[in-house]
Amino acid sequence: MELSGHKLSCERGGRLVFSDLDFSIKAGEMLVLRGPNGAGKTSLLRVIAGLNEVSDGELRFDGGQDDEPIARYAQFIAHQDAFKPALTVEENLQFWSDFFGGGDVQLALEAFSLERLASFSAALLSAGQKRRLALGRLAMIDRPVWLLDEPTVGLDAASVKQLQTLMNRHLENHGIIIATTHIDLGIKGAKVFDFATMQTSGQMNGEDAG
Amino acid sequence: MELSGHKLSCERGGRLVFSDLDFSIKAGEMLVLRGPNGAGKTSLLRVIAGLNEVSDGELRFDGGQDDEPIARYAQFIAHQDAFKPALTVEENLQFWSDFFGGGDVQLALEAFSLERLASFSAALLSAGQKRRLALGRLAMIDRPVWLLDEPTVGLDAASVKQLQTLMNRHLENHGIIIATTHIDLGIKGAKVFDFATMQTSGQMNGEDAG
Amino acid sequence: MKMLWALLKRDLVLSWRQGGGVGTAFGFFLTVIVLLPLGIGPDAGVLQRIAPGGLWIALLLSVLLSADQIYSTDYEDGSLELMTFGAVPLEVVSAIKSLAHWLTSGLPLAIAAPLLGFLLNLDTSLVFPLMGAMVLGSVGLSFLAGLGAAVTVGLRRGGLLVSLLVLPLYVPVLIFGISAGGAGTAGPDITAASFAILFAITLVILVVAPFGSGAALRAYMR
Amino acid sequence: MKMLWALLKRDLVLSWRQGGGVGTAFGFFLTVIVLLPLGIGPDAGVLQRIAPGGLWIALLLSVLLSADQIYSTDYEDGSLELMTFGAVPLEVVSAIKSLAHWLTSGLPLAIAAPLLGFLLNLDTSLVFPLMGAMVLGSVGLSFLAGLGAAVTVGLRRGGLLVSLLVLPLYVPVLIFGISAGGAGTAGPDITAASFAILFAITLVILVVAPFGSGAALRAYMR
Amino acid sequence: MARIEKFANPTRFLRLQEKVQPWLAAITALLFAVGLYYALAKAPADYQQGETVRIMFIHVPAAWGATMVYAFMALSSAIAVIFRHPLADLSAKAAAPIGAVFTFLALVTGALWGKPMWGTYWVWDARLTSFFVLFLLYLGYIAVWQAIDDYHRAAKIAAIVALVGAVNVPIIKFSVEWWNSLHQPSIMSSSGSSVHSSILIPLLIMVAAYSFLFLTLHLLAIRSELRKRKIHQLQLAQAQKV
Ligand code: HEM
Ligand SMILES: Nc1ncnc2c1ncn2[C@@H]1O[C@H](COP(=O)(O)OP(=O)(O)OP(=O)(O)O)[C@@H](O)[C@H]1O
Ligand SMILES: Nc1ncnc2c1ncn2[C@@H]1O[C@H](COP(=O)(O)OP(=O)(O)OP(=O)(O)O)[C@@H](O)[C@H]1O
Ligand SMILES: [Mg+2]
Ligand SMILES: [Mg+2]
Repeated sequence: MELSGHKLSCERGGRLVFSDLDFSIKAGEMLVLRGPNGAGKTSLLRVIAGLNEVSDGELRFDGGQDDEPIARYAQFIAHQDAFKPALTVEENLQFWSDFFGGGDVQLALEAFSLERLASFSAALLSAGQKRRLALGRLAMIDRPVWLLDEPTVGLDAASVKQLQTLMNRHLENHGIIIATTHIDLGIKGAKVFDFATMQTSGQMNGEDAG
Repeated sequence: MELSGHKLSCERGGRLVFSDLDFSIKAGEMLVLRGPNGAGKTSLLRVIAGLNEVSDGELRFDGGQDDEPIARYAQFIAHQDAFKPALTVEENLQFWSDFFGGGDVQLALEAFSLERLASFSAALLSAGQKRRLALGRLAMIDRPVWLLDEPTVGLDAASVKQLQTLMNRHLENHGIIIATTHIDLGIKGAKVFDFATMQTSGQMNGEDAG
Repeated sequence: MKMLWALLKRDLVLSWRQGGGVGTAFGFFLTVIVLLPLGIGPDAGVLQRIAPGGLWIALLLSVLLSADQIYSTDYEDGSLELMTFGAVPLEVVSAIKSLAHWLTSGLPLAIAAPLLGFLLNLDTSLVFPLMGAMVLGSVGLSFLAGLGAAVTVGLRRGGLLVSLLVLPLYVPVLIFGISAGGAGTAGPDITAASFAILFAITLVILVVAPFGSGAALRAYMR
Repeated sequence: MKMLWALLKRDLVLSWRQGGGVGTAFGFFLTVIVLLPLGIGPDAGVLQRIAPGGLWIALLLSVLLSADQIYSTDYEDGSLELMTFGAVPLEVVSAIKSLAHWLTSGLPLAIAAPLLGFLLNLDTSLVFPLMGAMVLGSVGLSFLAGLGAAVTVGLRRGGLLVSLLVLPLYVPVLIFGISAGGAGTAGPDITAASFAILFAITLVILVVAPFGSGAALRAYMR
Repeated sequence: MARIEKFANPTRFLRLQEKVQPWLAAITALLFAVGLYYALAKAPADYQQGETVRIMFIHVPAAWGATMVYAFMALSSAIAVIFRHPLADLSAKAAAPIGAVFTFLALVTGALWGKPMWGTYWVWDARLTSFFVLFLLYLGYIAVWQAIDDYHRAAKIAAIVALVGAVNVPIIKFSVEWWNSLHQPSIMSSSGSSVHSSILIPLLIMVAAYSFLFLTLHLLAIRSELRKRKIHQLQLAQAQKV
């Protein structure tokens, strides 16, 4: 399995966000996207997910069926949490599990210690609890490519640990992770793509490159 | 000027979020609120701002006029940015400046290097740029008490620096800052209130307390 | 199948929990029916004459009013974007959502409206023909409302624009709906023919609306 | 003063930029006017008879439909919360916002409606009395719509609930508005008296609605 | 296809438009001058309708034009959707306001004509109703462009609106035709000869004048739209650079 972009560019609202972007990532690898605000990190994730159009260049994904878009193999954690305040935590997870063809809600609850909130309405959650609910989808639905947009935002220290465990396990299972962030995600061996230099640099050691 | 709470408790949706909370903070001081997700950090800020009711205990503010609520002396940065996508960056700031009785929009733009985005519609901003726009209000409107809910979320390293400068200046000018956070805000000498122990601990040295 | 059922169930539950769904559509409908005699005057003859038309218009507006909620929250909280990652194409998603809308607002009103006709002195012999025509017609109304909602989902003040876009599309449904309901001086032949045409129009809508909606939703996600 | 003006200006600009504001309210109004004859039949006599009532109902629905947008975006994006930090009390904020709503939807429609009356064969001698009554009445309608919007702002399916809550309050405005517009068989005395009563009702609304709205908004923020 | 591609390339288009613009404007003016002269001064007053018959020379071409422009707009939208041609969106967008004005003109002149002819400004007859709905469709289409900032998104949504509207137009016509009818039958189909050439010829000249007016305004509108987008892009690029 390999996901790569070659001379990608992306236009949003008539403006060129980035151009000539090259990246490549294989099964079991993680790519961290870094760069100043407005550099195009989120845009790149959306381009990969097919939510924005590739305005130039080529995006390749080996490992799926030819006619299916990457989105069918990917999970996307965006800033918006895609949950309904009128449903309970469990109902929300159950819907996404059904919609994506099955997955154990209990796994999602356990992954981020949400068990005791299961019967709460999602409207009553705090900012970080909402984020954990969204991240719970990662544990529940089995897909090889994870696209994470600033996944640690709002999480407390314990939850960040749980997320790291989850990500490490996904990488061990030959998954692919592409994540944007402004702070250290603490995954050893992750490659870093820096929008300031437009280069992928070797490895990150779990230190804050701030 | 002094802001203090004595045996405060807060109920939300019929549940007791926290109780018997004591804190006190004087002009030129900063209080950092820390604690796991759902501990009640945001709720405390909202109680101070008068957005949630004090269900028990006493909240005192010395330094304002007697009959005016703390809100009239405070600025609040919440998770929601309170900006209109249909207005430009500058129009958005101008509105809040007018609404709060004046303030120089240029200051807000400069404080977070938004000058070149001034004529953009706010809908086109990236996550971090939106956050910077919200934080711009701090630079523009002159009020002694700042209530900041996870202010650094989504900011790149350069913007975090700018925010730190702004906060330090505010403290030098005898302002008060209360901020929630999960990561280090990097302000020397800030007091920390930890929701795990319900205690204010002396000083934080700018290290990540995790 | 399970995915579609999950989607339908969710929309039904949501419309039930948020603001009462059926209840409020019903309330709105009632109030229009109350305003009509107030606006027009209590003359029983005039009222009886305009009763079927008045009921149809009230039905139409009630369905329309609830339309802009079909996609708006799903769009705003990112659910629609997330749905593009699933195996169900957006065209099908929008068909299911329109179906849910019909079940929670079009259908109940179509059944209740003729029964409430007595408030406007509706000729009792017209109650059941009217109900038949309304049940059939309201399917089309809900799907058109869904199309209108999809086309305006990204606009903040979409509510009124939906009306402007959708009401012209409602015109044929209204005209054939009324004559299929047996109102006016038309004989039984014309009533039957109108019913057949109403059926054909509904079929056209059932095909066109989901495709239009799917394309519009996709355009908004770019 | 500057604060109030800033608020008013912002709402006017927003309604102009988002979905055309006046334009779409107008479009909706037009469409109701089209549906009426389609539903009721083209008989000029019947139409003329129900014209003033029909125009009032169309005005009412147009104002109502745009109502739930008065606070909803400000509530969702946190602007309303932030406004509690300012020197302007929420009561005044809601008065200004209702005023903006009137300027962008009530007033233009009240002026246009009688002129469009010719589509319903409105008696030409009624055009100006009707316009006067509508301009006055629409102030009340906008403020009541604002009240309804405030009361339902935190509910996702507010749109229909607003209707349900506000339409009963519209009844007095409608009744006196119609007789103040000189329709029906009433003599000039009754018309003048109705106008005076309409004026009184409007004043009451102008006082009550902002207070109610302010209180409701505050309750939702808790 | 390749030819059209070349022809419709924006810069090429601008150059071409610049060249033909004065000619088109001149032809339009000439046709209107001749047509109106014949229509208002030369054509005989109708023995039944008197001088009011002259409204026809404004009304009928405007009504025809309005329908044609909608068809043109829908066709442009279809091309935009199927071939993704860059100028097709613009063409549809530029046509809409012109069509709306034609429609409005036909409505107003028709209403003014209706007063002497039918004793009322407006009746809910089949053709009038469907035409009124056409006006609403134009308004909706224009409102969509106005409401959406992002150009590409607006183009897609507007195309959907135009195409669904196009499906709807015949259905409306057909349905209200069933509903009732009062308006004048078609001149062309009822019989070519029933109308005297002293009326028919100025009428045809007016039709030609309206057509050229459309062509002139349409090309002009596309031009200014292209310019507007260029300015917009330059502004964005500027903002990006600084
Ligand atoms: C507001 C009122 C009116 C509207 C909206 C209207 C609309 C139209 C339309 C849409 C057409 C074009 C029909 C087509 O393309 O086949 C048309 C043609 C025509 N109208 Fe009107 N009309 C109105 C009033 C009148 C009146 C009062 C008269 C005169 C009695 C009149 C006489 C004609 C004639 C002679 C034609 C040409 C017929 C043909 O060849 O199609 N119209 N009108
Ligand atoms: N609108 C609400 N109604 C009722 N309960 C709420 C509401 N919002 C939050 N709560 C509850 O109040 C508690 C405290 O929430 P709060 O948002 O203050 O937490 P927090 O410390 O800010 O957490 P985080 O780190 O996730 O932001 C949580 O347990 C939450 O479930
Ligand atoms: N919907 C949109 N339409 C047009 N332009 C947009 C849109 N969203 C973002 N942009 C622009 O695209 C550029 C890249 O945005 P993007 O969200 O990808 O940045 P980012 O790297 O994720 O930044 P951040 O660190 O702030 O999240 C920004 O300059 C922004 O102004
Ligand atoms: Mg981003
Ligand atoms: Mg919080």
